[in-house]
Formats: sequence, structure tokens, C-alpha cells
Amino acid sequence: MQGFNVDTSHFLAGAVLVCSFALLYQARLFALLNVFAVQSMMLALAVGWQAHVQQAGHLYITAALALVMKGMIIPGALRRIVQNMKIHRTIETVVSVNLAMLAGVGLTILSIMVVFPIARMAGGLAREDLAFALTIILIGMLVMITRRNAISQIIGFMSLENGLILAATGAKGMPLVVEVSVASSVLIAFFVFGIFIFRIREHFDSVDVDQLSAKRGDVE
Amino acid sequence: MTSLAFALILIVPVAGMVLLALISSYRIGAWLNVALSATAFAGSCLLFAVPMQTDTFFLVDSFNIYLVALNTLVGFTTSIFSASYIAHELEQETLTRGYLRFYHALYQAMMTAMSFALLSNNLGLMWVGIEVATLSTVVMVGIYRTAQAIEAAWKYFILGSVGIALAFFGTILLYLAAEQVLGEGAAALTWSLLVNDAAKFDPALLSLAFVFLLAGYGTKVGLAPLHAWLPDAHAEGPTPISAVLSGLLLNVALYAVLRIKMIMAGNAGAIPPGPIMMFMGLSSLIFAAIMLYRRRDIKRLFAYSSIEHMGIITFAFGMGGPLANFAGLLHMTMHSLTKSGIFFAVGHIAQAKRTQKLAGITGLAKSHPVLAWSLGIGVIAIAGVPPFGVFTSEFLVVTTTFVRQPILAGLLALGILIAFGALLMRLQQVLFGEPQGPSHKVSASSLPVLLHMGLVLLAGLWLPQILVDWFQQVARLLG
Amino acid sequence: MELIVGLFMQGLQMMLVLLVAPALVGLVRKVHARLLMRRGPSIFQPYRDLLRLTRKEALVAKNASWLFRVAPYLIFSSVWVASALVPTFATGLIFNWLADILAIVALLATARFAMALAGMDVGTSFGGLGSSREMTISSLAEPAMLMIVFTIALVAGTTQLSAIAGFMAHQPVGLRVSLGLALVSLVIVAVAENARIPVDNPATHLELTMIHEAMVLEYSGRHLALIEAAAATKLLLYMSLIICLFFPFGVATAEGALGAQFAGIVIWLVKLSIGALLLAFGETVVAKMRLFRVAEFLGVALVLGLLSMIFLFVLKGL
Amino acid sequence: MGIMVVIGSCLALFFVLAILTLLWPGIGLRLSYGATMLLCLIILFCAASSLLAGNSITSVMLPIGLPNVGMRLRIDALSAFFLVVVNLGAAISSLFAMGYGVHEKRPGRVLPFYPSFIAAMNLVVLADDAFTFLLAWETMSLTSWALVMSNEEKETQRAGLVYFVMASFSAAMLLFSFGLLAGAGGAYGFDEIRASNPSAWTAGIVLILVLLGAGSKAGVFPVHVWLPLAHPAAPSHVSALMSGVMTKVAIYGAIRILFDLVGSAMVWWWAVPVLIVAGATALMGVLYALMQHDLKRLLAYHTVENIGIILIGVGLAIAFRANGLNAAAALAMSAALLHVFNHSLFKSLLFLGSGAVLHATGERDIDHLGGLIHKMPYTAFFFLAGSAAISALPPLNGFVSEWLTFQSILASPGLAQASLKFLIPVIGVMLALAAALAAACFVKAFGVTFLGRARSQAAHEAKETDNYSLTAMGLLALFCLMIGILPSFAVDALRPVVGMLTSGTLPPQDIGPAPLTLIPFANGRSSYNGMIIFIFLLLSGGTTAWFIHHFASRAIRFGNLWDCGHREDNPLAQYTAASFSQPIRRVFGGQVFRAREQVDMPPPGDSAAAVFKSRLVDPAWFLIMSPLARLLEIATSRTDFLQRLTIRRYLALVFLWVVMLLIVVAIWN
Repeated sequence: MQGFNVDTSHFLAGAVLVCSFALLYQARLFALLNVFAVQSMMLALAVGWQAHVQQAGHLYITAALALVMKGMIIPGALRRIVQNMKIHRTIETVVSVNLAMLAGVGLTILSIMVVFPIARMAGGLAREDLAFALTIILIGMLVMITRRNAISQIIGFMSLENGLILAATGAKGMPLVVEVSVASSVLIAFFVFGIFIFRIREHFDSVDVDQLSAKRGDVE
Repeated sequence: MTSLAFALILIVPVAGMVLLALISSYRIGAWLNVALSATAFAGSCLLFAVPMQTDTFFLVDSFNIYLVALNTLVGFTTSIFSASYIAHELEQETLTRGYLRFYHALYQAMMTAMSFALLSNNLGLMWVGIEVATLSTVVMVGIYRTAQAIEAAWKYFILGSVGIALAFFGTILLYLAAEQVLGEGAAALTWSLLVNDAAKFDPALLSLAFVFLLAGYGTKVGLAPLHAWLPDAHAEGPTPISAVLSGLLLNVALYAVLRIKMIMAGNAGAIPPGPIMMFMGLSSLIFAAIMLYRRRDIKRLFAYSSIEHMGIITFAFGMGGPLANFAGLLHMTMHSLTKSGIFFAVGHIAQAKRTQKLAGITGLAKSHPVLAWSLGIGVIAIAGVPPFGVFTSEFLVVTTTFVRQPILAGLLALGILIAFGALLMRLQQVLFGEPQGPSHKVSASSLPVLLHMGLVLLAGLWLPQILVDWFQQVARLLG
Repeated sequence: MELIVGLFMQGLQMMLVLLVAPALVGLVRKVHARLLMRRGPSIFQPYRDLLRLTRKEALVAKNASWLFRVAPYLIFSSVWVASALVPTFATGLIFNWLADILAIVALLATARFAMALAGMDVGTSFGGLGSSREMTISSLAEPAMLMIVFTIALVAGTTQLSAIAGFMAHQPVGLRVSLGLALVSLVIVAVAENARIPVDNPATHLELTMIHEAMVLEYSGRHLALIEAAAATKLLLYMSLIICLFFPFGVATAEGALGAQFAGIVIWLVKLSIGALLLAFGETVVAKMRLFRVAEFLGVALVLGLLSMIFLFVLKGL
Repeated sequence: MGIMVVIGSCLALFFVLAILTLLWPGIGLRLSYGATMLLCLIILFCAASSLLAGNSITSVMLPIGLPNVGMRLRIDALSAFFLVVVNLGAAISSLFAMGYGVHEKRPGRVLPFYPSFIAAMNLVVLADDAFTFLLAWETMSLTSWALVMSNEEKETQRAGLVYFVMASFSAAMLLFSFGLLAGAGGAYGFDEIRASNPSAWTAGIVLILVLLGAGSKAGVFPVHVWLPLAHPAAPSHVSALMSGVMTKVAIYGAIRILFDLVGSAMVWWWAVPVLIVAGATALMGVLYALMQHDLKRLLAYHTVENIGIILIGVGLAIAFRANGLNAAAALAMSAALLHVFNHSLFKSLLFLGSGAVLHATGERDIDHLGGLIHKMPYTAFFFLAGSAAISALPPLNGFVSEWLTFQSILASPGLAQASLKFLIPVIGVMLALAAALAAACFVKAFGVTFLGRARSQAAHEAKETDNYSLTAMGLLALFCLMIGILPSFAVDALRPVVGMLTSGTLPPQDIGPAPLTLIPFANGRSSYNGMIIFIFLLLSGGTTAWFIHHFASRAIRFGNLWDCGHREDNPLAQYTAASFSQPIRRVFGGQVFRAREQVDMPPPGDSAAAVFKSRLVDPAWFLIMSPLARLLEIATSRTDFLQRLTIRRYLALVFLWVVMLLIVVAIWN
């Protein structure tokens, strides 16, 4: 039974990771949003499974949070924003997708290298899961820095947070305060993002981050 | 008694925050803000009266007791400065009353969050405190809604939240490391317990945790190359916020890093934090020193100088040993006092000259002698010239480093020297150049500046024994 | 009693120096003229010139300051005092220990300083020209002089002239290379210091080449007389210096018998006249050199001085 | 103990005075300067008494300053002597300022810093722990910088910048050396440092650091660059202090560290770098001074030269002491210390004189002056005395100290090391050259400024300066003469200091053949008696004058100047600074200073004036300073783009940093 639990959590974590790679691969905004939605759902499953395994009821909240907020509301909202603001549907990537994928693989290897020396892990989280979470986080950042527009950066950031939640829920008996803070931070994040995108919309005709550079300070 | 102190520091401001959000008259708001900060300061003074103690959620030891006092003090003086500053901003109509309610409320939120982070014994709570403080400052930085302000706030926000995430992941890892020893639940995040059992933790896990915590909190400290948000956030936000950012938030973040370092120090197998911190500190110092030369915006200039000094402090703590740690703590204190004082002066100067561009600010010695004096003293002090406290700490850092790491000491001195040259060059233009451009009278409240500089001067000549004792205890803890 | 004698000897030397100096100049001129197949003025002409000058009224420029009129006395007295410190016919005179060779050089420097200032006082371009060149040359000559002093002191273990002279006189120094070099270099320095050919030509007032004369252009009457006398005394001083450093044989001692003193005087005079002959001969065969070659000329002196010192170290086996 | 209380309270009063003048600018200038002078005199008296009392040590520890170290003050013979130097100079400068400072345009920017500057210098000399020493040292720099910046001319900006940066460079060097000496334990007290006799290596590094640190403050080539910029920019009484006194405080620092703190580890090769640097400093200083036509800058460069002369003495003392030749070491050290004192006298005198000229004519460029001896006779006389003294002419004081230096050079054959045997005579040659060139330079300075005919209207209308200033200068001139004719007293007064530093002393000065004779060595190798020489000069000059005036003509007639019959009415045809120094510039300038002369002759028939330009650069600039500046320039311009990256790129930085840290961890595991 124990083995089965572990394998399942492995499987789910792996699924989330795969989604991250998919994010890295996507070149079109809507597709990106969809993949992110899927990833969040996978995450929801993973978290739910952890809740089941650890008999930790409060984790279901997190799972639900992930499912509802990240899986549905946010992608929807973002899709609306994209439509309203007539953002160009294809994302200009900085490096070629292949290169990005390659980097992703490299990050995976790195995270495995740093995680494996850990002698023993307690609780529900196996070393592999930790490695997965770490990879997801790193790939999230990679997405942020290889995509040029704000939407995809938000996506990258939130997939990063997915990785966080995966790790957090894996950590057995992590005090409730932590999930609360995660959720709140996600909320605040979304909220402030919203404000900012709105403001930026006020000021410029795109959400392309690079166009902010014109307004960067310290110029004559 | 203790609970009263905590109430004054944490509860009252939160209550006041709600009130501030409702009050529409900015005058009342400003003074309420001052009053709340004053109560917080009073509360932190009360802490000295009660015996130091720790429980699962809060701890008061010689390290944070004086930091809390410092924080609330600077918060208090800043609120006084902010009152006169904001009044002027309203005249200029760069801010509307609606935003001011927001501003004051967030000010209290930030101050409370920082005190909370300082006092909390639970690393998770500490994390929450720091993040709340960060996010509230994000909003305040963007409050002017000019393109530059939004750019700055956006940058601050993105980098900040990535930092948040990294720090949180670090916290998780730390929990995982502790959980094996201390069992599940809150205990595994309670600092006072962790620091005792650090030796038993899994070194690899601990190292990993340290990396992420350093990267996460290091972003807040503004260490190069994680510093990018700092100069713009300082330059584009309201000056009181710049003062608080430089004076307090950076300190609090560094405080978190140091708490972690204490845990690391207890574990032999884990990666030694010292060299990494020294490297980051030194690179920040030299990088910032070089960047100082071509700054055209006076607030950005001093923002980079903050990076520089954070670098020095981090280096000192990375160096370790009783003298270096002592110096680091002293420098932390001196820097926050001096730098916030400088920002007070800069705020008034910018209002007087209607610009932040250095090119537009010259010849203050003739046009605004008082402002010139306060800025001059501030810069001299921050540049590490006696008889001010910064000199004392830099003296200790450099001397003690030279014995152990001559080359690093050389680099350190080089960085300090380069920065010194840049600051001096600017200062000479600003003070002794030919006056030009508009020069309006400002109703500057010189009390805060005088208070800060007076304290720094005093510290340069004489340190109260009790402070010395605390510093030495903490220095020992830091190893 | 011996104090009286000492004072008397000292006074005798100072008087002697003053009396002999013009004759020395006259002799040099005479020989020089003879070598040029001229009859030349009598040896005693300089005395007559001095008397004439002192009797004349002094013509002073309107804008001259007090310095202009004080300088001649200062120049004369410092050169005179300096010459009193150099052993001429006898060593161990009562005032010889007042100062050593360094002080003598410095006293001459004082005289030069005063003269250069006097040259600039009236504010003519020639005066400035003279002062500038004089100071340049002297500043080049001084290091060479010090090298010589150092070499001598190395041998004799003192810088006190009369002590050196006694030392040199009373033990066979032998012909050390170093001393020979030192002698050459000292001669060069002396030539430069006394404004003789090839450094300067005392007989010309050709504007572009004159150095010493350019400084004293504005002087006349008694002031000029003093300066001339000082110049003559300086020449004598340097000759006696060379003599007492390198050819001290036959020099008497202060407490020696009167006969010895007398012999000393005679020998000294003979040496002087030989020196005059050599100087005149040299000035006849050599041509005056360009100002900027003088630097190299004195450079030679300096190098010789250095060489002599090094040789000395080698000989003494370090 | 009592003496320490008195001095300490005087120092406190200095700061009180500063604060008073700050809060209450209405306070009379004359009053505040007078008060400063009074305080200086009190300290001077205490210090002199303790110096004459022999090597008596008084020390006190105040509970301020560095925690657990405290502020330790100590008076021994050395500090007593330097206290005398500092406060004598300061007192007289204040006296001068009582007349001169009244013309200050912005007293508010001078008055508060002047007393604090003096106090800081005193504190440096008194300090007995590293922290207090550096605290005072930096305060000294800071206050003098503020005084320099009180001048509002354009080039002052650059001067101030260069000065302060160099000052903190020197502070950093000293910081290193103290760090090295104090050790990781942080034993900053001087007595602890003395007790821990350092290894030869440590001491060697300390020597280099001190040469750089104290050296740059004193104006040692090639770290002297700030000095000729900063000293002239300050008000003249401050220039006098900076040149005459502050550089001496730097020398004090060097002596204190090298001879006292690490003296136990002294080895002979220390003398080599010190002597080489000293010789170069002396020569470069005077050569550069010769090229100047700005009076105050010329004087500043002469400070560099004299620092070189002092350091020659110090270097010789090191060489002799390391070889156990205590008598010679004592001689060299007395020479150095006496020259410290002398230089503080005549350099202050000259700077005050230049101040008087500056105030009377508003000119610092001597090519616009001339003929001032008629307009300001007393100033001219005193300046002449100073010039003669600094040119080492008997019977004045400059000669005495240089004579002693030469005497100690002549003792060098006694040394064991061949390298020193050969080096020291060469240094001697450099010294002689420097002295001779100094004479040339001051003929130029005095001649062009005071003699000849006025070259400008300002010089034509100059008035004699006020009595305070004249008194100050007169006193200094008197001191110069006194030391010159009574050197043996000065040398006797130095005895305890020298004994403390070199464990040897000069022979008692009364063994000479006559009273007041200066005897460098007991075995009577050579001697000098300034007094009798002086009397002798007076007598011979007097008798000559008397003789001529009685037995020859005393008639005098005033006419136009002759000048070989040229009739030149244009005073601009006189020799100027540039033309005076031309031969020397031709001889040395070409190689050393890259001196370039350029003459623009108008075409024939054109009556326009011909223009002569001579350009030269301080080698220290084109060899060291400008490359550094260029380096910094490049660094700043190359890195500036980092301020203007896009957010994405900044994120990339963060990302890369995290990855790097992870790699580090991976490697560590």
C-alpha cells in the first residue's frame, strides 16, 4: 500500500513536471493558458492525493484552491484580458524552443544532482518528488525569462508557484499557516498583477514588458 | 507587560491602519500616523524593561530587541518627516487625498509587518511578515502612477515575488530538514529549537535550503545581482518610502538571512555560508561603487550607496568572528540611521529644487544652507569619515579583514574608496557648485535629520555599554 | 697670550687674503695678455681700479631698493669670512673650527644669492638673465662640490678644512686615482664658480654670453669695487682651497715658529702664482662654450666625483 | 597627569569654539582667532615644559571611542616635540589670521573648521591607540578639506576632490597597517602593539603601507599630487597650517609607527626604499617648484621638497640604527627633527607672506607682480628672510638642519652594507642639488615678486599689510634667525626625543672649542658655530661699510637705470618666472616633465605681441593618476548599461545566480 501511495504521488508530480515542459514548449498564448490550466489541475490532483495519504483534511482546501483559482478562474481571466487588449496571439520567445527544452532538461539533471545526496527524507515526500518540485520551480523561472510578454510571464510565475505548492503539500504536517500564506500570496499576486496590467494598459498600448524600458529611470 | 509591549507594537498599529484607511482628512491622517508610530516605538522601548523570552511564536533576544527599537524609531521619525513631505506633495497635487489614505494605511501595514517579522520565532511567520512588508511597499512605490513609477513598481513586484517564492521554497526545505529531528508541526519551523538541533539536520538538505533562502531574502537585501529592483524603487517612490526601504526593509531581510546563518553555523556538514556571503557582499560593494559614478538622479545615487553598504555588512557577517560580526551589526545600525537621514534631506531638497536630477541641484551651500549642512553631514557620515559611526564599523571591518584576508581587504577598501570618490564628487557639485534652477523655500522639519545625525555622531564617539554587550552576544551567536 | 697670537694670525691671514687677491687677478690678466702676445696691464692694475672705483660717486637707479645698496657689503663680507676659514699659509688658525668646508660653500652660496637678487632688483632684462644663468650653473656645480667633499672626508675622516690639510700634509697620501679625479672635478667646479672661461668670460660685456657681468651691470662706484674685490677674493679662496686640499706640503701650523709661518706664506704665494699661470694658460687654449653645454661640462665634474668615491670604496676594500 | 588635563580641556575648548562660531556666526572673527591662539599657546607651553623636562610619559584613557579600547592619549618626548611644532605654527597662523582673516568673504565657512582642524592635529599627535589615531587623522583631513572648499574658485572643486580621495587613500593604507599590527584579536592600543613585537615580514609590509599612507599625507612623490592642488586653494593662514604643520603631523605618524611601534623589527633594508623615495621627492619637488609661476603653488611644491629632505634624515636614521651606529642614528634623527621644526617655521612664514601679497594685490601669479619691496617693505624683508632660510643659507636655520643631514651622510662609510654605502652618497648628491635648486627657485620667487618694477596695476597700488600679520611674520623670521645662530640649544632640546627613537644621543653641545658650537660627533670631526659666523659677518660688513664711508666717497646719485644703454620703459620686458627658469627647464624639464615650449611669433610687420607658452606635466600624473582615472572611466562606462536592462534580463540574472548557487551546492555535495 505504501509503495502504491508513493508511486501515485510520483506519477502525479511527474505529470505536473511534464506540463511544465509543455509550457516551455508552447509558442501560442491560448495554448499556453490551456497547458497551464491542465498543470494546475494535475497539481490539484497531486495535492488531493497527498491530503488523502496524509489524512490531512486542510490540504483539500489547497487542492480546491489550485483547481478553482489556477485551473479555471485565472486562465479564463487572462484569456479575456488577451482578447480585450488584442494582444498578439503568438509569443515572441527569446531563445528557440528547442534550446529552451534543452535547458529544461539540464535543469532537471541539476536538481536531481542536488537532491540525491540527501541521505533520507521523512514523511510523504520522496527525494524524487522534491527533485520534481525543484525542477518545476526552475522551469517556471525559465519560462519567465524566455518569453517576452507579460501574460506568459505571469503564467511562468504561477507555474513556479505550482511547484512550490507541490513541495509544500508534500512536506508532511507543514503548519496550516503556510498554505494560507501561499494562497494569500497567490491572491495578492493575481490582484496586483491585475492592477498592474490594467495600469499598464492605461499607459502603453501593449503589455510587452520590453516596452516599459523606454520609461526606465535615470536617463537624461 | 510583555503582552502590552507586543500589543503596542503589533495590534495597535493594525487597528490604526483600518482607521487610517477611513479618515479622509490627510492632516489628521498624517498625525495619527505619527501617533501610531510613536506608540510602536514606545512599545519597543517597553521591551527593554521586560526580561527577554521566547515562546513558540515570538522571541525576544539581544539580536532583535535592538533591531525592533531601531525599526520603530526610524519608522517614527520617518512618519514625522512624511507628514511635512506629504503636505508639500498635496500642494503640488502630485498625490490625491484618496491615495493618501491608502498611503498611510499601507505605511502602518508595512511597519507592523516588519516588526512582526523581527519578533517572530517561527520562520514561516517571519517569511509572511517580510512578504507583507514587501508587497505593501510595492504598492507605495507605484503610488505616483507616472510611467517611471509604474515601471519601478512592476520591476519591484516581479523580482520581489520571485524572491518570495524562492524564500518560501527554502523555508519548505528547512522544514523538511528539521522535521526529521523535531517531528512534524510548528516545532520544525521554530527558530529557537532549530538553532539548538542544527547539528542533527541532514547537511545536503540544509545546504539546499540555505541556497534558496539566501537567494530569496538576498533579493530583498538588494545584493547584486539580485538588486535590480532597488535603485528604481528608491528613486520613483515617495521619499519617506525610500527612507524606510533603505533604512529598514533591507535590514529586516538581512536579519532573516542572519537567523538562517546561525542555524547553518550549527551544522558542520552543510555548505559554509560565510564564503558565499562574502562573495555576494564584495561583488555588491564593488558593483555599486562603480555604478555610483554615472548616476544622474540623486535618489538613485543613494539607492546604489545602500546596495554598497548592504554589501559591506553582508561581507562582514560572511567574514565572521567576534570583531567582524560586531562591526556588521554596528554598520547595520549606523547605515539605517544615516541613510534614512540622508533621504529626509534629499526629499526636502528635491522639493526645493523641483527636481531629482543631480544636474539641476547645485550650489545648495548658497541657496539652502540648512539643507546643505544636513545633506553634507549625511554624505560625509555615510562615506565613512569620522567622527561618525560608520567610520567605526568600517574601521573594524577593514582592519580585522586585513589580518585574515589581505587581498579581500584590499578589494573591500578599493570598493569603499571608489564609492567615496563618487559620492564626494556629487556632493561637491551639489553643495559648492553655482546655484541654478528654481529654489523654493520648503518648510522642512529638520528634527528627524538632526536626531539621526546626532545619534550617528554619538555612536562614532561613544557606544553605550549595553548596546556593546548585546552586539557581542549576537556576534558570538553568529559565530 | 696665545689667544692674542691666534687672533693676530687670523687677522694676518684675512688681511693677507685681501691684499693678495687683486694681485692674483692682475697676474692672471698679465699672463693671459702675454700668452696672446700683448704687453697687458701691470699686475697692480686691479689695485688702481679698486681705488678709483671707491673714490667715485655711486650711480644708483631711481627704482633701486635698499637691497641693491646692501648687497655689495653682504657679498663682500660673506666671501671675506669664507676666505678667513680656509687655511692658506698655516693650518689650525683660531677660527678654522668655526665652520667646515660645507659652511664655506654655503657662505659663498649666500654671496651668490645676494648678487642674484641684486641683479634682479632694478628690473632690467640683463639682470634677470644674469641671475638666472648664475643660479643654474651654481646649482649644477654644487652637487659636484659635495661629491668632492665626500671623497675628501672619506680619506681624511673630517670635513674641517684645516684638519684635512694637516692630515694631507703629514702623511703620504700617495697618488690615489680617486684624489686625482676629485682634483679634476674640483678644478671644473672652481672654474664654473669663478665665472672663468670656458663657462663665462670675465673680460667681456657681450650681452648674450655674459653671466656674472650681467648681474653687476647696474653697479658703479664703491659698490662695484666691493663686488670686484669679492670676486677676486673668491678666486683666491678657491685656489687656496685646491692648494690646501691637494698640495698642502709646506703649510705651517698656527703654533709653529715665526720662521715657519713666514716660509709658509712664501710657499703659499708661490703656489698661488703657479695656479695663476695654469689658469691663464687654460683660459688661453680653451674657448668659451655655449650656456647649455655648461650643464654637460659640470655633469662631467659630477661623474668624476662619483667615480672618485667609488674608486675609494674599491681601494678601501669596501 | 595635570598637563594632560590642561591639554585635554584645551582640545575640548577648540571644539566648543567651533560649535559657537557655527551656531553664532556673529561672533567676532578676531575674537575667535584670538581665542584659538590663546589655546594653542597654552598647549605649546605645556608641551614645551614636558619636552624640556626630558622623556616624561603621561598617559590617560577616556571611556569614549572604540568599546573596550577607549580613547587613549599619551605624551612622551616625541609627541611633546610635535605638539610644540603644531601649536607654535597654529598660534602664529592664528595671530596672522587676526588681521588677515578679517577680509574673509564667507567666514561662516572657515571659522568653525579652523579650530577643529588644529584640535584634530593635536589629537593625532596625542593618540595612543589605532582608532583614536585614525579618527583624529581623518578628522584632520575632513576639516582641512572643508577649509579648502571655502575657496570658491573653479579649480577648487577638482583640488578638493583629489585631496579628499587621496586623504582617504592614505587613511586606508594606515588602516591596513594598524589592522596588521593589531591582529585578529583587535588589540588596538599602541602599548599592546609595542608589546607584540611583530615579525620581520609584518614590519616590512607595514613599512610599505606607512610610506604610502603617511607619505601621501606628507606629500611624498609620487603620491603627492593632491598637495600642490589643495594647499594653495585654502586661505593663506590655512595653507600655512597645512604646509607647515599638517605635513609634519604625517611625518610624526611615520616616525611613530616605524621607530616606536614596529621599531623592534627594524632591519637595514628599510632604509633603501625610504631613502630612494626621499631623494626622488626632494628633487622632483624642487624641480617642479622651479617651473611654477603661482606663488602659493610654488611654495606647496617646496613643501614636497622639504618633506623629502626630512625623510632623508629619517632614512639615514633607520640605516644607522639598524646597524647599531647609535651616535650616527641620533645625528640623522636630530637632523630630521630639527628640519621638521625649521620647515614648519619658514614655510609658515613664506605662506603667510604670500597671503599678505595675495591680499594686497589679489594676485597669486608672480608674473603679474614685481616691485613690491617698495610698496610692502616689511613683508618683503620677512619673505626674504624666509627665502634665505629655506635656501639653506647661513646663518639662518635652514642651513643648520641641512648641515646636520650632510654630516650624517658623511658618516655613511661606517655602514656594513655595500648597497647603502653606494646609495647614500648618491642621495647626498640629490640633496645638494635640491638645496642649490631651492636657492635658484627662491631667487626667482623673491626677485620676480618683490624686486624689479611692477608688472601690473594691482602690484603698483599694493599697500603694506596690517600689523597682526606683520607681527606674525616678524616672529617667525626671528625664530628662523634664532635657531640659525643658536642651533646647539635646539639640538639639546631634541635630546630626549632622539634618545627615545634611536637609543643614542648627540654629544653634549658644550664640549666645543667655544660656547654655542654645534658638535655632531664627540670625536670632534667637524663643527659649526652659527653665532660667531653671524657676528663675524656683521663685523666684517660693518667695518667695510665704515671704512669705505670714512676713507672713500659716500657720494651717491640717483639716475635712470642703465641696462647697457637700452631704454626699456615697459616693465613687461623684465625677466619673468618662465624666463628665469628657462635654462633649468631646458636642462631637466625635457625628460622629467615632458616640458614643451612654444612661441607664436607674429609675421614681420605685424605689431601683435608674441606669445610664449610652456607646458609641463607632473610625472606622477601621467604615470599613475591619469591611467587610474581612465581605468575607472572605462569601468563605469562599460557597466552603466546594467542600470537600464529589461525586467526579463534582470530576472535572467536572478535565475542564473540561483542556478550557479545550485551548481555550487552540487559540487559541495
